Amino acid sequence: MSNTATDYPFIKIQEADFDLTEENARLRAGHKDIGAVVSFVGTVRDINEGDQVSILELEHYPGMTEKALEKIRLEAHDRWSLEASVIIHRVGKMYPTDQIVLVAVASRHRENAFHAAHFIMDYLKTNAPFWKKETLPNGEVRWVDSRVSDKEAEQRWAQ
Amino acid sequence: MSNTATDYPFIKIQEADFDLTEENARLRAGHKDIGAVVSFVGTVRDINEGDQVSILELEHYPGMTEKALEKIRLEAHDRWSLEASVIIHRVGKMYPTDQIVLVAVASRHRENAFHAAHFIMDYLKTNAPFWKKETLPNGEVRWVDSRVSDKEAEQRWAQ
Amino acid sequence: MVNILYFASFREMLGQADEQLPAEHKTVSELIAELASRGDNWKQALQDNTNLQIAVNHDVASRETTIKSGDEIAFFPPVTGG
Amino acid sequence: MVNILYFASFREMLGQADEQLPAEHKTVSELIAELASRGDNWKQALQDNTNLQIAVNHDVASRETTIKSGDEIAFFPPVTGG
Repeated sequence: MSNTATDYPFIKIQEADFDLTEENARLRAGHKDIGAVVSFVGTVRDINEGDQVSILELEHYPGMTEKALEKIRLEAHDRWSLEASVIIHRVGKMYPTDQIVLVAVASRHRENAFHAAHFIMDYLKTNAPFWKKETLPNGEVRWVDSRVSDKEAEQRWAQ
Repeated sequence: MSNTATDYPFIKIQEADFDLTEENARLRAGHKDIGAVVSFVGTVRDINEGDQVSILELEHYPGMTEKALEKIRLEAHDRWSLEASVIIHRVGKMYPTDQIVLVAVASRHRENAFHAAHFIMDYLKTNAPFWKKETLPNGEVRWVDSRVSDKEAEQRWAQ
Repeated sequence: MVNILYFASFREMLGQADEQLPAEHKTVSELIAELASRGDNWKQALQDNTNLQIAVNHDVASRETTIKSGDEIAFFPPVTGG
Repeated sequence: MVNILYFASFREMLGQADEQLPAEHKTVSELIAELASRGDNWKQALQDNTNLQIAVNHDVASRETTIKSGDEIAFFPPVTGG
Protein backbone atom coordinates (compact mmCIF):
# COMPACT_ATOMS: atom_id res chain seq x y z
CA MET A 1 0.00 0.00 0.00
CA SER A 2 2.88 2.37 0.63
CA ASN A 3 4.40 4.38 -2.22
CA THR A 4 8.05 4.73 -2.96
CA ALA A 5 9.70 7.91 -4.18
CA THR A 6 10.02 6.44 -7.67
CA ASP A 7 6.26 5.96 -7.98
CA TYR A 8 5.80 9.74 -7.97
CA PRO A 9 9.05 11.43 -9.02
CA PHE A 10 7.40 14.86 -9.18
CA ILE A 11 5.92 14.71 -5.69
CA LYS A 12 8.05 15.07 -2.58
CA ILE A 13 6.93 14.93 1.04
CA GLN A 14 9.83 15.75 3.30
CA GLU A 15 10.86 17.22 6.63
CA ALA A 16 13.83 19.01 5.07
CA ASP A 17 13.64 22.49 3.64
CA PHE A 18 13.92 22.91 -0.14
CA ASP A 19 15.97 25.24 -2.30
CA LEU A 20 14.05 27.18 -4.94
CA THR A 21 16.96 27.57 -7.37
CA GLU A 22 17.82 23.87 -7.14
CA GLU A 23 14.22 22.76 -7.61
CA ASN A 24 13.77 25.08 -10.60
CA ALA A 25 16.92 23.68 -12.20
CA ARG A 26 15.70 20.12 -11.63
CA LEU A 27 12.26 20.99 -13.03
CA ARG A 28 13.73 22.47 -16.20
CA ALA A 29 16.44 19.86 -16.77
CA GLY A 30 16.12 18.22 -20.17
CA HIS A 31 13.49 20.67 -21.41
CA LYS A 32 14.66 23.32 -23.87
CA ASP A 33 11.25 24.50 -24.96
CA ILE A 34 10.33 26.20 -21.69
CA GLY A 35 9.60 29.92 -21.72
CA ALA A 36 7.92 30.35 -18.35
CA VAL A 37 8.36 28.92 -14.87
CA VAL A 38 5.93 29.89 -12.12
CA SER A 39 6.97 28.93 -8.59
CA PHE A 40 4.65 29.26 -5.65
CA VAL A 41 6.14 29.08 -2.17
CA GLY A 42 3.84 28.96 0.85
CA THR A 43 5.49 30.21 4.04
CA VAL A 44 4.66 30.15 7.75
CA ARG A 45 3.06 33.42 8.80
CA ASP A 46 3.70 34.60 12.35
CA ILE A 47 0.00 35.42 12.74
CA ASN A 48 -3.10 33.27 12.25
CA GLU A 49 -6.67 34.09 13.26
CA GLY A 50 -5.29 37.18 14.98
CA ASP A 51 -2.89 35.27 17.24
CA GLN A 52 0.89 35.08 17.18
CA VAL A 53 2.14 31.68 16.10
CA SER A 54 5.41 30.21 17.44
CA ILE A 55 5.44 26.74 15.92
CA LEU A 56 3.51 25.14 13.10
CA GLU A 57 3.42 21.36 12.91
CA LEU A 58 2.34 19.58 9.75
CA GLU A 59 0.94 16.05 9.89
CA HIS A 60 0.05 14.04 6.80
CA TYR A 61 -1.30 10.69 5.67
CA PRO A 62 1.66 8.89 4.09
CA GLY A 63 0.69 7.14 0.88
CA MET A 64 -2.58 8.94 0.36
CA THR A 65 -0.78 12.30 0.26
CA GLU A 66 1.44 11.33 -2.66
CA LYS A 67 -1.49 9.82 -4.53
CA ALA A 68 -3.71 12.88 -3.97
CA LEU A 69 -0.97 15.32 -5.02
CA GLU A 70 -0.13 13.32 -8.15
CA LYS A 71 -3.82 13.32 -9.10
CA ILE A 72 -3.94 17.12 -8.77
CA ARG A 73 -0.70 17.47 -10.74
CA LEU A 74 -1.95 15.28 -13.59
CA GLU A 75 -5.26 17.14 -13.64
CA ALA A 76 -3.28 20.37 -14.20
CA HIS A 77 -1.39 18.71 -17.07
CA ASP A 78 -4.72 17.67 -18.56
CA ARG A 79 -6.15 21.17 -18.37
CA TRP A 80 -3.16 23.18 -19.58
CA SER A 81 -0.26 22.61 -21.94
CA LEU A 82 2.66 22.16 -19.52
CA GLU A 83 6.22 20.96 -19.94
CA ALA A 84 6.88 19.94 -16.32
CA SER A 85 5.71 20.42 -12.76
CA VAL A 86 6.72 19.50 -9.23
CA ILE A 87 5.08 19.63 -5.81
CA ILE A 88 7.10 19.58 -2.59
CA HIS A 89 5.34 19.68 0.76
CA ARG A 90 7.14 19.73 4.07
CA VAL A 91 5.88 17.95 7.18
CA GLY A 92 6.95 18.15 10.81
CA LYS A 93 7.78 21.26 12.83
CA MET A 94 8.18 24.62 11.17
CA TYR A 95 8.59 28.18 12.37
CA PRO A 96 7.51 31.65 11.17
CA THR A 97 9.02 32.54 7.76
CA ASP A 98 9.89 28.88 7.03
CA GLN A 99 8.95 27.49 3.63
CA ILE A 100 6.08 24.95 3.78
CA VAL A 101 5.20 24.10 0.21
CA LEU A 102 6.49 24.55 -3.33
CA VAL A 103 4.46 24.25 -6.50
CA ALA A 104 6.56 24.89 -9.59
CA VAL A 105 5.22 24.68 -13.13
CA ALA A 106 7.08 25.09 -16.42
CA SER A 107 5.41 25.77 -19.76
CA ARG A 108 6.09 27.31 -23.14
CA HIS A 109 3.96 30.36 -22.45
CA ARG A 110 3.31 32.13 -19.17
CA GLU A 111 -0.49 31.98 -19.18
CA ASN A 112 -0.54 28.20 -18.74
CA ALA A 113 2.09 28.17 -16.00
CA PHE A 114 0.29 30.85 -13.98
CA HIS A 115 -3.08 29.14 -14.18
CA ALA A 116 -1.73 25.65 -13.49
CA ALA A 117 0.32 26.68 -10.43
CA HIS A 118 -2.65 28.57 -8.98
CA PHE A 119 -4.97 25.63 -9.67
CA ILE A 120 -2.62 23.10 -8.05
CA MET A 121 -2.33 25.25 -4.90
CA ASP A 122 -6.10 25.76 -4.65
CA TYR A 123 -6.73 22.04 -5.03
CA LEU A 124 -3.90 21.03 -2.71
CA LYS A 125 -5.42 23.18 0.06
CA THR A 126 -8.65 21.20 0.10
CA ASN A 127 -7.74 17.81 -1.39
CA ALA A 128 -4.44 16.68 0.07
CA PRO A 129 -4.38 15.07 3.53
CA PHE A 130 -2.27 17.51 5.53
CA TRP A 131 -3.22 18.95 8.90
CA LYS A 132 -1.72 21.95 10.61
CA LYS A 133 -1.34 22.30 14.35
CA GLU A 134 -0.09 25.57 15.78
CA THR A 135 1.54 26.48 19.06
CA LEU A 136 0.94 29.99 20.42
CA PRO A 137 3.54 31.90 22.50
CA ASN A 138 1.58 31.08 25.69
CA GLY A 139 2.02 27.38 24.96
CA GLU A 140 -1.53 26.79 23.78
CA VAL A 141 -1.67 24.17 21.03
CA ARG A 142 -4.53 24.03 18.55
CA TRP A 143 -5.44 22.38 15.28
CA VAL A 144 -5.93 24.86 12.46
CA ASP A 145 -9.49 24.93 11.11
CA SER A 146 -10.14 24.53 7.42
CA ARG A 147 -11.12 27.74 5.67
CA VAL A 148 -14.33 28.38 3.78
CA SER A 149 -12.27 30.65 1.50
CA ASP A 150 -10.09 27.68 0.50
CA LYS A 151 -13.13 25.66 -0.49
CA GLU A 152 -14.43 28.62 -2.50
CA ALA A 153 -11.04 29.04 -4.18
CA GLU A 154 -11.13 25.40 -5.27
CA GLN A 155 -14.67 25.65 -6.58
CA ARG A 156 -13.77 28.49 -8.93
CA TRP A 157 -11.90 25.92 -11.05
CA ALA A 158 -14.92 23.64 -11.44
CA GLN A 159 -15.47 22.88 -15.09
CA MET B 1 17.61 62.28 -16.30
CA SER B 2 19.35 59.03 -15.46
CA ASN B 3 18.20 56.94 -12.52
CA THR B 4 20.41 55.41 -9.90
CA ALA B 5 19.82 52.03 -8.32
CA THR B 6 18.62 53.70 -5.12
CA ASP B 7 15.78 55.46 -6.93
CA TYR B 8 14.16 52.10 -7.64
CA PRO B 9 15.40 49.52 -5.13
CA PHE B 10 12.88 46.92 -6.31
CA ILE B 11 13.79 47.19 -9.99
CA LYS B 12 17.00 45.76 -11.38
CA ILE B 13 18.24 45.87 -14.96
CA GLN B 14 21.40 43.84 -15.28
CA GLU B 15 23.52 41.73 -17.60
CA ALA B 16 24.25 39.22 -14.85
CA ASP B 17 22.09 36.21 -14.16
CA PHE B 18 20.04 36.15 -10.95
CA ASP B 19 19.54 33.49 -8.29
CA LEU B 20 15.96 32.66 -7.43
CA THR B 21 16.64 31.56 -3.84
CA GLU B 22 18.68 34.68 -3.14
CA GLU B 23 16.10 37.01 -4.64
CA ASN B 24 13.29 35.36 -2.71
CA ALA B 25 15.24 35.75 0.53
CA ARG B 26 15.88 39.42 -0.22
CA LEU B 27 12.22 39.98 -1.11
CA ARG B 28 11.01 38.42 2.14
CA ALA B 29 13.64 39.98 4.43
CA GLY B 30 12.07 42.00 7.22
CA HIS B 31 8.53 40.77 6.47
CA LYS B 32 7.14 38.16 8.85
CA ASP B 33 3.56 38.38 7.71
CA ILE B 34 4.09 36.76 4.31
CA GLY B 35 2.24 33.54 3.53
CA ALA B 36 2.72 33.37 -0.23
CA VAL B 37 5.49 34.15 -2.69
CA VAL B 38 4.88 33.79 -6.42
CA SER B 39 7.98 33.93 -8.62
CA PHE B 40 7.76 34.09 -12.37
CA VAL B 41 10.90 33.35 -14.37
CA GLY B 42 10.92 33.93 -18.11
CA THR B 43 13.50 31.83 -19.93
CA VAL B 44 14.99 31.76 -23.44
CA ARG B 45 13.24 29.16 -25.58
CA ASP B 46 15.29 27.45 -28.27
CA ILE B 47 12.45 27.92 -30.73
CA ASN B 48 10.60 31.09 -31.85
CA GLU B 49 8.20 31.43 -34.77
CA GLY B 50 9.12 27.87 -35.74
CA ASP B 51 12.85 28.57 -36.04
CA GLN B 52 15.72 27.42 -33.85
CA VAL B 53 17.24 30.28 -31.89
CA SER B 54 20.95 30.34 -30.98
CA ILE B 55 21.34 33.73 -29.33
CA LEU B 56 18.86 36.21 -27.92
CA GLU B 57 20.01 39.78 -27.38
CA LEU B 58 18.05 42.15 -25.19
CA GLU B 59 18.30 45.91 -25.70
CA HIS B 60 16.62 48.43 -23.44
CA TYR B 61 16.15 52.16 -22.91
CA PRO B 62 18.11 52.98 -19.75
CA GLY B 63 16.20 55.32 -17.46
CA MET B 64 12.82 54.84 -19.07
CA THR B 65 12.94 51.09 -18.37
CA GLU B 66 13.29 51.55 -14.60
CA LYS B 67 10.57 54.20 -14.55
CA ALA B 68 8.16 52.07 -16.60
CA LEU B 69 8.76 48.97 -14.49
CA GLU B 70 8.34 50.87 -11.23
CA LYS B 71 5.05 52.27 -12.51
CA ILE B 72 3.80 48.73 -13.28
CA ARG B 73 5.01 47.49 -9.87
CA LEU B 74 3.24 50.30 -7.99
CA GLU B 75 0.07 49.74 -10.02
CA ALA B 76 0.12 46.11 -8.82
CA HIS B 77 0.52 47.30 -5.21
CA ASP B 78 -2.46 49.61 -5.73
CA ARG B 79 -4.65 46.83 -7.08
CA TRP B 80 -3.79 44.04 -4.63
CA SER B 81 -2.72 43.83 -1.02
CA LEU B 82 0.97 42.95 -1.31
CA GLU B 83 3.83 42.86 1.18
CA ALA B 84 6.70 43.18 -1.31
CA SER B 85 7.65 42.76 -4.96
CA VAL B 86 10.71 42.87 -7.17
CA ILE B 87 11.36 42.92 -10.92
CA ILE B 88 14.70 41.89 -12.41
CA HIS B 89 15.22 42.04 -16.15
CA ARG B 90 18.41 40.99 -17.86
CA VAL B 91 19.85 42.74 -20.92
CA GLY B 92 22.62 41.77 -23.35
CA LYS B 93 23.28 38.36 -24.87
CA MET B 94 21.47 35.28 -23.65
CA TYR B 95 21.21 31.68 -24.80
CA PRO B 96 18.51 28.98 -24.81
CA THR B 97 17.43 27.99 -21.27
CA ASP B 98 18.95 31.20 -19.77
CA GLN B 99 16.82 33.18 -17.36
CA ILE B 100 15.62 36.53 -18.81
CA VAL B 101 13.27 38.05 -16.29
CA LEU B 102 12.11 37.57 -12.71
CA VAL B 103 8.90 38.92 -11.22
CA ALA B 104 8.50 37.94 -7.57
CA VAL B 105 5.60 39.01 -5.40
CA ALA B 106 5.00 38.34 -1.69
CA SER B 107 1.64 38.66 0.02
CA ARG B 108 -0.26 37.36 3.02
CA HIS B 109 -2.56 35.19 0.92
CA ARG B 110 -1.83 33.39 -2.35
CA GLU B 111 -4.64 34.87 -4.45
CA ASN B 112 -3.10 38.36 -4.43
CA ALA B 113 0.42 37.16 -5.18
CA PHE B 114 -0.72 35.06 -8.16
CA HIS B 115 -2.76 37.87 -9.69
CA ALA B 116 -0.16 40.56 -9.11
CA ALA B 117 2.74 38.55 -10.58
CA HIS B 118 0.67 37.66 -13.64
CA PHE B 119 -0.44 41.28 -14.05
CA ILE B 120 3.12 42.63 -13.79
CA MET B 121 4.35 40.18 -16.44
CA ASP B 122 1.49 40.99 -18.82
CA TYR B 123 2.11 44.73 -18.46
CA LEU B 124 5.87 44.40 -18.66
CA LYS B 125 5.54 42.62 -22.02
CA THR B 126 3.82 45.59 -23.64
CA ASN B 127 4.86 48.59 -21.53
CA ALA B 128 8.55 48.34 -20.74
CA PRO B 129 11.11 49.42 -23.37
CA PHE B 130 12.96 46.18 -24.09
CA TRP B 131 13.63 44.80 -27.55
CA LYS B 132 14.67 41.28 -28.45
CA LYS B 133 16.93 40.39 -31.34
CA GLU B 134 17.52 36.77 -32.18
CA THR B 135 20.27 34.98 -34.07
CA LEU B 136 19.36 31.78 -35.89
CA PRO B 137 21.80 28.86 -36.35
CA ASN B 138 22.43 29.93 -39.98
CA GLY B 139 23.64 33.32 -38.73
CA GLU B 140 20.51 35.25 -39.69
CA VAL B 141 19.77 38.04 -37.23
CA ARG B 142 16.27 39.44 -36.79
CA TRP B 143 14.33 41.66 -34.42
CA VAL B 144 11.52 39.85 -32.67
CA ASP B 145 8.07 41.20 -33.56
CA SER B 146 5.65 42.22 -30.85
CA ARG B 147 2.81 39.78 -30.34
CA VAL B 148 -0.88 40.51 -30.64
CA SER B 149 -1.41 37.92 -27.87
CA ASP B 150 0.70 40.02 -25.51
CA LYS B 151 -1.43 43.10 -26.17
CA GLU B 152 -4.56 41.02 -25.58
CA ALA B 153 -3.10 39.63 -22.36
CA GLU B 154 -2.51 43.17 -21.11
CA GLN B 155 -5.99 44.31 -22.03
CA ARG B 156 -7.64 41.64 -19.92
CA TRP B 157 -6.49 43.59 -16.86
CA ALA B 158 -8.19 46.83 -17.98
CA GLN B 159 -10.39 48.17 -15.22
CA MET C 1 -9.49 -7.86 8.76
CA VAL C 2 -9.25 -4.23 7.71
CA ASN C 3 -6.84 -1.54 8.81
CA ILE C 4 -8.36 1.62 10.30
CA LEU C 5 -6.42 4.87 10.65
CA TYR C 6 -7.20 8.07 12.57
CA PHE C 7 -5.44 11.33 11.84
CA ALA C 8 -4.80 14.74 13.42
CA SER C 9 -7.44 15.85 15.97
CA PHE C 10 -9.24 12.50 15.56
CA ARG C 11 -6.17 10.56 16.62
CA GLU C 12 -5.88 12.76 19.71
CA MET C 13 -9.59 12.68 20.55
CA LEU C 14 -9.85 8.90 20.12
CA GLY C 15 -6.52 8.14 21.74
CA GLN C 16 -5.25 5.92 18.96
CA ALA C 17 -3.64 6.14 15.53
CA ASP C 18 -4.74 2.84 14.05
CA GLU C 19 -6.32 -0.53 14.72
CA GLN C 20 -7.34 -3.72 12.96
CA LEU C 21 -10.91 -4.91 12.97
CA PRO C 22 -12.99 -7.53 11.18
CA ALA C 23 -15.20 -5.25 9.07
CA GLU C 24 -15.41 -6.99 5.70
CA HIS C 25 -18.67 -6.71 3.80
CA LYS C 26 -19.79 -3.80 5.96
CA THR C 27 -20.33 -0.34 4.54
CA VAL C 28 -18.27 2.52 6.00
CA SER C 29 -21.51 3.73 7.58
CA GLU C 30 -21.98 0.42 9.39
CA LEU C 31 -18.37 0.48 10.58
CA ILE C 32 -18.90 4.02 11.91
CA ALA C 33 -22.03 2.92 13.79
CA GLU C 34 -20.06 0.13 15.40
CA LEU C 35 -17.21 2.46 16.40
CA ALA C 36 -19.66 5.10 17.67
CA SER C 37 -21.03 2.62 20.22
CA ARG C 38 -17.66 2.80 22.02
CA GLY C 39 -18.48 6.14 23.64
CA ASP C 40 -19.27 9.83 23.25
CA ASN C 41 -15.90 10.85 21.80
CA TRP C 42 -16.26 8.21 19.06
CA LYS C 43 -19.85 9.18 18.35
CA GLN C 44 -18.93 12.86 18.20
CA ALA C 45 -15.85 12.45 16.01
CA LEU C 46 -17.28 9.95 13.53
CA GLN C 47 -21.04 9.61 13.57
CA ASP C 48 -22.27 13.12 14.41
CA ASN C 49 -19.57 14.94 12.47
CA THR C 50 -20.86 16.41 9.21
CA ASN C 51 -17.26 17.34 8.34
CA LEU C 52 -15.94 13.79 8.66
CA GLN C 53 -13.56 12.89 5.84
CA ILE C 54 -13.23 9.26 4.77
CA ALA C 55 -10.61 7.56 2.60
CA VAL C 56 -10.52 3.94 1.52
CA ASN C 57 -7.21 2.69 0.11
CA HIS C 58 -5.94 6.27 -0.25
CA ASP C 59 -8.93 7.49 -2.24
CA VAL C 60 -11.69 9.74 -0.97
CA ALA C 61 -14.69 7.55 -0.06
CA SER C 62 -18.20 7.99 1.28
CA ARG C 63 -20.29 6.39 4.01
CA GLU C 64 -21.86 4.17 1.34
CA THR C 65 -18.57 2.59 0.27
CA THR C 66 -18.42 -1.15 0.94
CA ILE C 67 -15.34 -2.49 2.71
CA LYS C 68 -13.30 -5.46 1.45
CA SER C 69 -10.80 -7.62 3.29
CA GLY C 70 -7.41 -5.91 3.52
CA ASP C 71 -8.79 -2.42 2.90
CA GLU C 72 -7.26 0.59 4.62
CA ILE C 73 -9.96 2.91 5.95
CA ALA C 74 -8.95 6.34 7.22
CA PHE C 75 -10.98 8.88 9.18
CA PHE C 76 -9.87 12.49 9.48
CA PRO C 77 -11.04 16.09 9.80
CA PRO C 78 -11.04 18.58 6.86
CA VAL C 79 -7.52 19.06 5.54
CA THR C 80 -5.48 22.23 6.12
CA GLY C 81 -2.23 21.88 4.20
CA GLY C 82 -0.36 24.23 1.92
CA MET D 1 18.25 71.92 -27.89
CA VAL D 2 16.59 68.57 -27.34
CA ASN D 3 18.05 65.11 -27.19
CA ILE D 4 16.65 62.53 -29.63
CA LEU D 5 17.14 58.79 -29.20
CA TYR D 6 16.52 55.88 -31.58
CA PHE D 7 16.27 52.30 -30.34
CA ALA D 8 16.44 48.76 -31.68
CA SER D 9 15.50 48.36 -35.37
CA PHE D 10 15.12 52.15 -35.67
CA ARG D 11 18.70 52.76 -34.58
CA GLU D 12 19.87 50.26 -37.20
CA MET D 13 17.59 51.53 -39.94
CA LEU D 14 18.47 55.19 -39.33
CA GLY D 15 22.15 54.53 -38.69
CA GLN D 16 22.33 56.46 -35.45
CA ALA D 17 21.52 56.06 -31.75
CA ASP D 18 21.04 59.70 -30.81
CA GLU D 19 21.40 63.32 -31.86
CA GLN D 20 20.79 66.82 -30.61
CA LEU D 21 18.49 69.20 -32.49
CA PRO D 22 16.88 72.56 -31.88
CA ALA D 23 13.22 71.48 -31.66
CA GLU D 24 11.80 73.53 -28.80
CA HIS D 25 8.17 74.63 -29.12
CA LYS D 26 7.52 72.08 -31.84
CA THR D 27 5.12 69.20 -31.38
CA VAL D 28 6.48 65.67 -31.76
CA SER D 29 4.52 65.52 -35.01
CA GLU D 30 6.35 68.56 -36.37
CA LEU D 31 9.70 67.09 -35.33
CA ILE D 32 8.80 63.84 -37.12
CA ALA D 33 7.91 65.74 -40.30
CA GLU D 34 11.27 67.47 -40.19
CA LEU D 35 13.14 64.19 -39.68
CA ALA D 36 11.09 62.44 -42.39
CA SER D 37 12.38 64.92 -44.96
CA ARG D 38 15.85 63.39 -44.60
CA GLY D 39 14.96 60.40 -46.74
CA ASP D 40 12.85 57.29 -47.27
CA ASN D 41 14.19 55.31 -44.32
CA TRP D 42 13.32 58.21 -41.99
CA LYS D 43 9.88 58.67 -43.52
CA GLN D 44 9.20 54.94 -43.29
CA ALA D 45 10.42 54.47 -39.73
CA LEU D 46 8.84 57.56 -38.22
CA GLN D 47 6.14 59.20 -40.32
CA ASP D 48 4.47 56.29 -42.12
CA ASN D 49 4.78 53.88 -39.21
CA THR D 50 1.47 53.31 -37.42
CA ASN D 51 3.34 51.27 -34.80
CA LEU D 52 5.74 54.08 -33.92
CA GLN D 53 6.28 54.39 -30.17
CA ILE D 54 7.20 57.77 -28.70
CA ALA D 55 8.54 58.68 -25.26
CA VAL D 56 9.28 62.15 -23.91
CA ASN D 57 11.41 62.28 -20.76
CA HIS D 58 10.91 58.55 -20.15
CA ASP D 59 7.12 58.70 -20.33
CA VAL D 60 4.98 57.44 -23.18
CA ALA D 61 4.01 60.43 -25.35
CA SER D 62 1.96 61.09 -28.47
CA ARG D 63 2.49 63.01 -31.69
CA GLU D 64 0.59 65.91 -30.13
CA THR D 65 3.03 66.34 -27.21
CA THR D 66 4.82 69.69 -27.26
CA ILE D 67 8.58 69.66 -26.84
CA LYS D 68 10.45 71.85 -24.33
CA SER D 69 14.13 72.75 -24.18
CA GLY D 70 16.19 69.96 -22.65
CA ASP D 71 13.58 67.28 -23.34
CA GLU D 72 14.63 63.75 -24.24
CA ILE D 73 12.55 62.40 -27.12
CA ALA D 74 12.78 58.72 -27.97
CA PHE D 75 11.47 56.84 -31.02
CA PHE D 76 11.21 53.08 -31.03
CA PRO D 77 9.24 50.07 -32.37
CA PRO D 78 6.75 48.10 -30.23
CA VAL D 79 8.48 46.57 -27.23
CA THR D 80 9.22 42.85 -26.92
CA GLY D 81 10.71 42.28 -23.46
CA GLY D 82 10.03 39.70 -20.80
